[in-house]
Amino acid sequence: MRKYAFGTALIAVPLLIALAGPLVAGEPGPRAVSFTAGGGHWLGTDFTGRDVWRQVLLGGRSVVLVAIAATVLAYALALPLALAAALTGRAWWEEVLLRPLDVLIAVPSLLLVLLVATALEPGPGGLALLVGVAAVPDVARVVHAAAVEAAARPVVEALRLHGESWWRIAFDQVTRTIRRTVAADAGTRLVGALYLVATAAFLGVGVQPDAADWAVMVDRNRPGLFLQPWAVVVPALLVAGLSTGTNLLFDAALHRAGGKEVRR
Amino acid sequence: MTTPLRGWARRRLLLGAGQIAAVPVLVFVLTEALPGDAAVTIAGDDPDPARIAAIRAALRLDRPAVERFADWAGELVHGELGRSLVSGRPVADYLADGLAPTVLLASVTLVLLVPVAVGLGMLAARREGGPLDRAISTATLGVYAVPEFALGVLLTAVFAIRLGWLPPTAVGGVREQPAVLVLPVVVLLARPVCSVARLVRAGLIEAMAAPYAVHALRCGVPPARVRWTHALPNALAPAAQQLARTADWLLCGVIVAEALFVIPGLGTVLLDAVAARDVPVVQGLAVLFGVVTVVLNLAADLVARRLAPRTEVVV
Amino acid sequence: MTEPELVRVDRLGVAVGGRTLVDGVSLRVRPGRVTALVGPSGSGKTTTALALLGVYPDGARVTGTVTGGMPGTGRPGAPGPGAVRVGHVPQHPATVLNPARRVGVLLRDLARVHGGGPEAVRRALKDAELTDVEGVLSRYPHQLSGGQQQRVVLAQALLTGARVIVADEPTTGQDPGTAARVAALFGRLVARGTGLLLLSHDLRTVRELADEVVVLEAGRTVRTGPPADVLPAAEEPAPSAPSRSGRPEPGPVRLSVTGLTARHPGGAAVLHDVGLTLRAGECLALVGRSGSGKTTLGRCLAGLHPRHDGSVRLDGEPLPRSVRRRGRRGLSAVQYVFQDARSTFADHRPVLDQVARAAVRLRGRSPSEAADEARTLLAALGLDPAKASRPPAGLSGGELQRAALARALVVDPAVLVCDEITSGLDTDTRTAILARLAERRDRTGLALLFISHDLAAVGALADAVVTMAEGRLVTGPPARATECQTPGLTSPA
Amino acid sequence: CSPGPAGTPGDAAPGASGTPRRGGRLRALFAGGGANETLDPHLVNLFADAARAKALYEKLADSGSDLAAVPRLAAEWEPNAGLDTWTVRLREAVFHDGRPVTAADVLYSYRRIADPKRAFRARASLEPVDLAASRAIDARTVEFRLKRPYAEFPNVLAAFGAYIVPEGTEDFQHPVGSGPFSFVSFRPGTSLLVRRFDGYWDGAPHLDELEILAAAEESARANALLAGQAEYAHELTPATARAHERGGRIGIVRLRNSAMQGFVMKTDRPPFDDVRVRQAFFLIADRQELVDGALSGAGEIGNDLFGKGAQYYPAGLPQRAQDLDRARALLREAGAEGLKVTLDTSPVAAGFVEAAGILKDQAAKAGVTVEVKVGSKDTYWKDILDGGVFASYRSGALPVESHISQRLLSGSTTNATHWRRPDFDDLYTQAQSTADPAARAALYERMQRRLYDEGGFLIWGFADWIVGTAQRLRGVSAEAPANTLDWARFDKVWLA
Ligand SMILES: Nc1ncnc2c1ncn2[C@@H]1O[C@H](COP(=O)(O)OP(=O)(O)OP(=O)(O)O)[C@@H](O)[C@H]1O
Ligand SMILES: Nc1ncnc2c1ncn2[C@@H]1O[C@H](COP(=O)(O)OP(=O)(O)OP(=O)(O)O)[C@@H](O)[C@H]1O
Ligand SMILES: [Mg+2]
Ligand SMILES: [Mg+2]
Repeated sequence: MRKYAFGTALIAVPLLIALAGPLVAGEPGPRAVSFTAGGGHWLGTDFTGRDVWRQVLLGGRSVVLVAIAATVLAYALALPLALAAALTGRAWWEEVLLRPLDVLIAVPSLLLVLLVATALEPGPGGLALLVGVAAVPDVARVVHAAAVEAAARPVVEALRLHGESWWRIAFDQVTRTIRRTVAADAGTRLVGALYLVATAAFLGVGVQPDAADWAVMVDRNRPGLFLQPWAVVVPALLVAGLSTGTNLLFDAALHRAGGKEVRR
Repeated sequence: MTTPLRGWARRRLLLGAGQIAAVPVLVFVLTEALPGDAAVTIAGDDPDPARIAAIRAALRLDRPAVERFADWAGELVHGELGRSLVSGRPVADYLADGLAPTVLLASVTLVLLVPVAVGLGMLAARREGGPLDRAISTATLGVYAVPEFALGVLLTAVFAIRLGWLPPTAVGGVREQPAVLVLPVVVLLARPVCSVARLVRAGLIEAMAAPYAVHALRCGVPPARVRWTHALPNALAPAAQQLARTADWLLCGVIVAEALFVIPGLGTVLLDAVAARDVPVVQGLAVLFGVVTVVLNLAADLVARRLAPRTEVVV
Repeated sequence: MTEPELVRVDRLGVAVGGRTLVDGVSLRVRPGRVTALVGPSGSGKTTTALALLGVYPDGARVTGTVTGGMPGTGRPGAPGPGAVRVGHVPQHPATVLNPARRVGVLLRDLARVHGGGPEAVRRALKDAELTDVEGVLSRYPHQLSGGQQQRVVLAQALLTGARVIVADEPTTGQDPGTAARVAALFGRLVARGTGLLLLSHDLRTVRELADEVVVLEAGRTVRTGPPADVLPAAEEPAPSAPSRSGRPEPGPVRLSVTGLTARHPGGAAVLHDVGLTLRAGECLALVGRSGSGKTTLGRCLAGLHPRHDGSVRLDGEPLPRSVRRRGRRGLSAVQYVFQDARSTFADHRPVLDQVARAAVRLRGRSPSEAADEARTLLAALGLDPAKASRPPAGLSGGELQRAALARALVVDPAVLVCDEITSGLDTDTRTAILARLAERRDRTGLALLFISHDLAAVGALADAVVTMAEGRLVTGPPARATECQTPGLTSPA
Repeated sequence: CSPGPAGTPGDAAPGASGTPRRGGRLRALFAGGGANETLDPHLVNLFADAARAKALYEKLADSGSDLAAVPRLAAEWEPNAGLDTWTVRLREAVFHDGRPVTAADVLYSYRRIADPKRAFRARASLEPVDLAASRAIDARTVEFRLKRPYAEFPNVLAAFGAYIVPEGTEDFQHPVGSGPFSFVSFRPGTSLLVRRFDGYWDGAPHLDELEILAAAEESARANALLAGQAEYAHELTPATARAHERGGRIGIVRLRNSAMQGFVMKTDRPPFDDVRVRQAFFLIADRQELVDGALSGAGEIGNDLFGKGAQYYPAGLPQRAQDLDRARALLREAGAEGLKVTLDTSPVAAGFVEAAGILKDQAAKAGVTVEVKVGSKDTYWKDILDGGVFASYRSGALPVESHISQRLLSGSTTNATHWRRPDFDDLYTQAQSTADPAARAALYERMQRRLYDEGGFLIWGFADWIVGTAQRLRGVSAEAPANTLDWARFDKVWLA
């Protein structure tokens, strides 16, 4: 399994910290002046004078959970939608499914986030929901674009002729055909979701603006970048490792699955 | 009889008009749903209730929402976008001022994005899982994982402050010193390059493995040509969609980059207008964004259709 | 043998997962000579031929040597130095046509690469019996009929100007007239010094062309030599002529088609006011020139081509135009065997499962029952179920064709439309298949619409023959006249 | 150069020394107000607006660094015995178009501000003045009639936004004022360009030109300054200051006591209607930790009283420090153990969200659960004026009297602590009708003691206002809290 080695290496550290971190974090010490290095804080202090290392230990879980939840949700909604649109023969039905999303796309997402922020005051769960839903139109468009071609292949005709169920056609045949595209898109969305969470946090949606959360840390410790880079660099690296690792693992998995199936 | 394409295009244009109309309505509802109104934001940190009431009266915000929207729509029909509640300047001016820098930034970014992203995607796809593929994927994903803001601050620190090669911000105007565009454009490129390249790569790997590509190679067509003219078209549809979304994002205001580099584009206008609950301006932007989005989506779908011609016979 | 060789294959062995596909096959391709590979379906012809292109099944163990031929995958047996370009007409033309590009694109590219401009393209298409040049160039592969696709691929091979051409069943999919002209074309090519490796079941063509014949069986060479020596001398006996005697009278009208006019999106009508009736236990053969509209008709009946007017009635009940609106009953009542079997099987599932699945869905069988039925059916069609439990890439052309037939029969339909189901089959297998169908017809009153170019098969099975000519039905077998006009592409108004 | 009345500018300011050099263009960066900016001086709201107005216009008086009114366009003022009629004599000053500044202009400007239909910000400050009855005695003398005795009337003349415009001005496309610079060009949300006004009464500026540029993002302001795209950057974060203070590339000027930082407790709502709970919270706050964490150390700790360093500030009162045990005791007495309160905050001002988080932790140590609720920054001030019970609060420098009259009287318009005490109001009225400064000071002291003991303002610190300057920029005063006379005073600076 050599081809998995690289991706695994990248993802190992972040995952370990995310999972085990909270267990070893321990009690918070007294606050110091914000953005200072040294003084018993080996990664310095953050924007409210807390120990960065402790925040790093605590900050993995929410990132991983919210981002994954949001991405999964986005796909749970967008994939069936896009497939339905791609597999339906009737043009109007396709329009009915997809056009409303375009309107959503055209609405400045800033407005949506602000509104949810003020109107609903959601917790992390609600946030994942918001971020996930926000991604639906984009995901749907990308998946649909790939799926229409796959849905027009003779195989699908044959499956229909033999009374195959919609689900099998959609997920076993079409989705399988476009799995690389889906994986590539999902992989990048994951990261996108992460930082939407951070921005939203600052607007008061979801996690607290001073929450221990890698994405939030990167966002909020920015002002101290020159006094105390670790507060930004370390979480950023962890997130990068996490996302890059995930994507490379996807690649590796598909590499094996792939290969030239059609020979002649 | 009309070709299916023309029929499709006509239908989509009609729908598009509907969508463009729908956007301001939705936006209006959202802005109304936001707490507070222009009067409150004008009052700022001196929220004397009497004063707020007076402002509200002066701005004629005390009328029912439906009435205000009707007025606005009525003006729009006569090609009038109305005036800002806060400053009284015509909304058209706001849009015009914001549009220039935004379009400039967006076009430069796109002009670079397409070749770079497609190029990288194709390079990565040459040998799936090969060192080049790994390198490109890791690099692009790594950059993608750094949020715009951190990236911008970092690049500015190095290239503008430490090395002094480039101006760090656009204060004093973009036209005067085109070099200010470099950093913003790089920051704007960072993420789309990754997402588009990844899609191109994915599609191309499939396509290059498909029998028709193998066959073309076997017939002696140069690999490069097979990749570009035979495989790529089959790989492009999703990337095209992603590209459209990117263009949309670029044209509808890139808030972070604008703030970071002091480029007073549409993003800034939107941000301020929403913060000030300056409904006419927000509405004006909504119309503009509606048009942009619909047109871009239409273009992307057109490309997708052309690249999957067999869909015409799907039963 | 002292003549120069373009390609020589010496004691080639190809084995996958311990199973030997090809075992010690040797052959030569010489300039200006035709080497023919014949043998029953699944005997290893394609596998052998692909070796000349340096292509082997995934994870194949290869022994022996191929000298000349295409630089391949670098495995043992991959061609060494002095390799020549090998033009290839694959057995499944559809799969090698780029769905996203017009046919013209690759053709022009080839012309550019191998010298020669638009003229070369034009000539190649003409040679490949595609007269409406512009029409072809500006079309997408899916807008071509099976035979047309095959000829486009042939034209590609011609354009490469390869000194060696591997033609895998190049004339299946073609009507006898076109087939004959394609054969003649090969003759001219060879006369110009090209070396041809011909894989075919069509022994007539082989006799005409071949200088040397290699007969394979189960991957082994059983005979080699000039056709006269190795092939049965006489015209192979046309399968026993149908005798209505001892057969149940055709039952009530099952399928009645009236005023059927079909058009393709954006294109002109391809079927004009077609009408026909099909009785239970009757077999109607549909013949006609390639591109005349047979498949379109078949697809209309199967509900795969909803863009048509006119009525299609099953037992007097109008059938919905589209498969989507045909319920389980409608679907199982009318089944269709696709002309291009290969691209109707999903790449990632064992063929057996896919065949069985049809029974599960349309006859409510339990997966295990369905699997058993599928096995017995496949066996009956001469296809070893063990083979069928591989994904489609692991089956030969003829095997896939039989699997496709099984996939339709397992549903136990009332009406079966067979589109060129014998094109990839050797005489014996074909006879067996036809016997099975006849038996089904007589036992279960299956009504057959038998689309074919294979007049022998038609003669064997059909109670009546209708001819499709430019989208119109003409009763009776094709008159020689229609046969000999240069075949057009679509019916020119 | 004639030093500003409030003492020589910038003793402590880097490079304030040396003899002024004439000429050059100064580019000053502020957090702008976007495309909505106008040049109507009566609409000032943000620091950027104030800086622009200050360059073009002038008030009758302005606040010195101790927030006491300093004469500007007014040469001097004179109350009557009853302190309800004030005679203001204008100095000889001219507008940019050469017209003299007259009593008519003053009255016009004030009436414009006070126009109820317009609801200008400064209207509240002018409320005590009976403008109908006020009149011009001669071209350069105005007599203001007040509705009641008002000893601190000069604060009105110095009120934020009370600028003097030429009589009849309504259009501000090409503003004409009496300030040190005259208008050249204006691009809303981007830049205002002004030129030296040689006729300025207080001595023409050293600079040829001044360009006030807008950059909302702090890092952008800092970078532009570092890269020499600007010579003056207003409102930098403490982090930026610390990062570059020693760098030697830019100068850092800390304007002390510029922004009061605190929390407001609604004194009429549970739990804060119980004085003991308020006192407990006074004792929960570890002020140094707040200053370090939220202001990154850039500020001084507060003593729950407004206006540190200002006139009338009771510096004598003992400094409060955290005392969790007493806090617990008080809460117990108040029967408020295991207290839960929601703290409203918002990213509306620097340090808010941070401070809220820190106080939350401190309160936890005293067994109080503070739940931080981040609200919309656009409507924050209105939301907390009457909503919630506990909220983050800040205020720019103001005279102590203005703070009281605007925020702590029963009739105050922005009384965020709902501090409504008739007896307290009486003290205020009494002070305003007391002519003798010493006696008045005593009254202010009594009021503030009261607030110190049981008020609703938990004032934990005073943030420095941080300004970055290019090395060649001289004469920037460090002794000027934001919004005082010498703050953003570009007529006294020069480029070396
Ligand atoms: N990838 C594979 N793995 C295992 N078996 C294979 C594979 N490909 C082909 N075979 C088997 O090898 C045998 C020869 O296949 P081949 O395609 O060469 O037959 P063929 O002579 O071309 O038959 P046809 O005339 O039907 O095309 C067949 O029985 C087939 O099932
Ligand atoms: N999507 C399409 N658009 C336009 N024309 C099409 C399309 N599909 C098929 N045609 C044309 O319709 C005609 C009938 O095609 P069809 O496949 O029915 O022919 P066929 O009789 O089956 O030929 P063959 O014997 O080669 O299979 C052909 O000339 C073909 O070029
Ligand atoms: Mg074969
Ligand atoms: Mg056909």
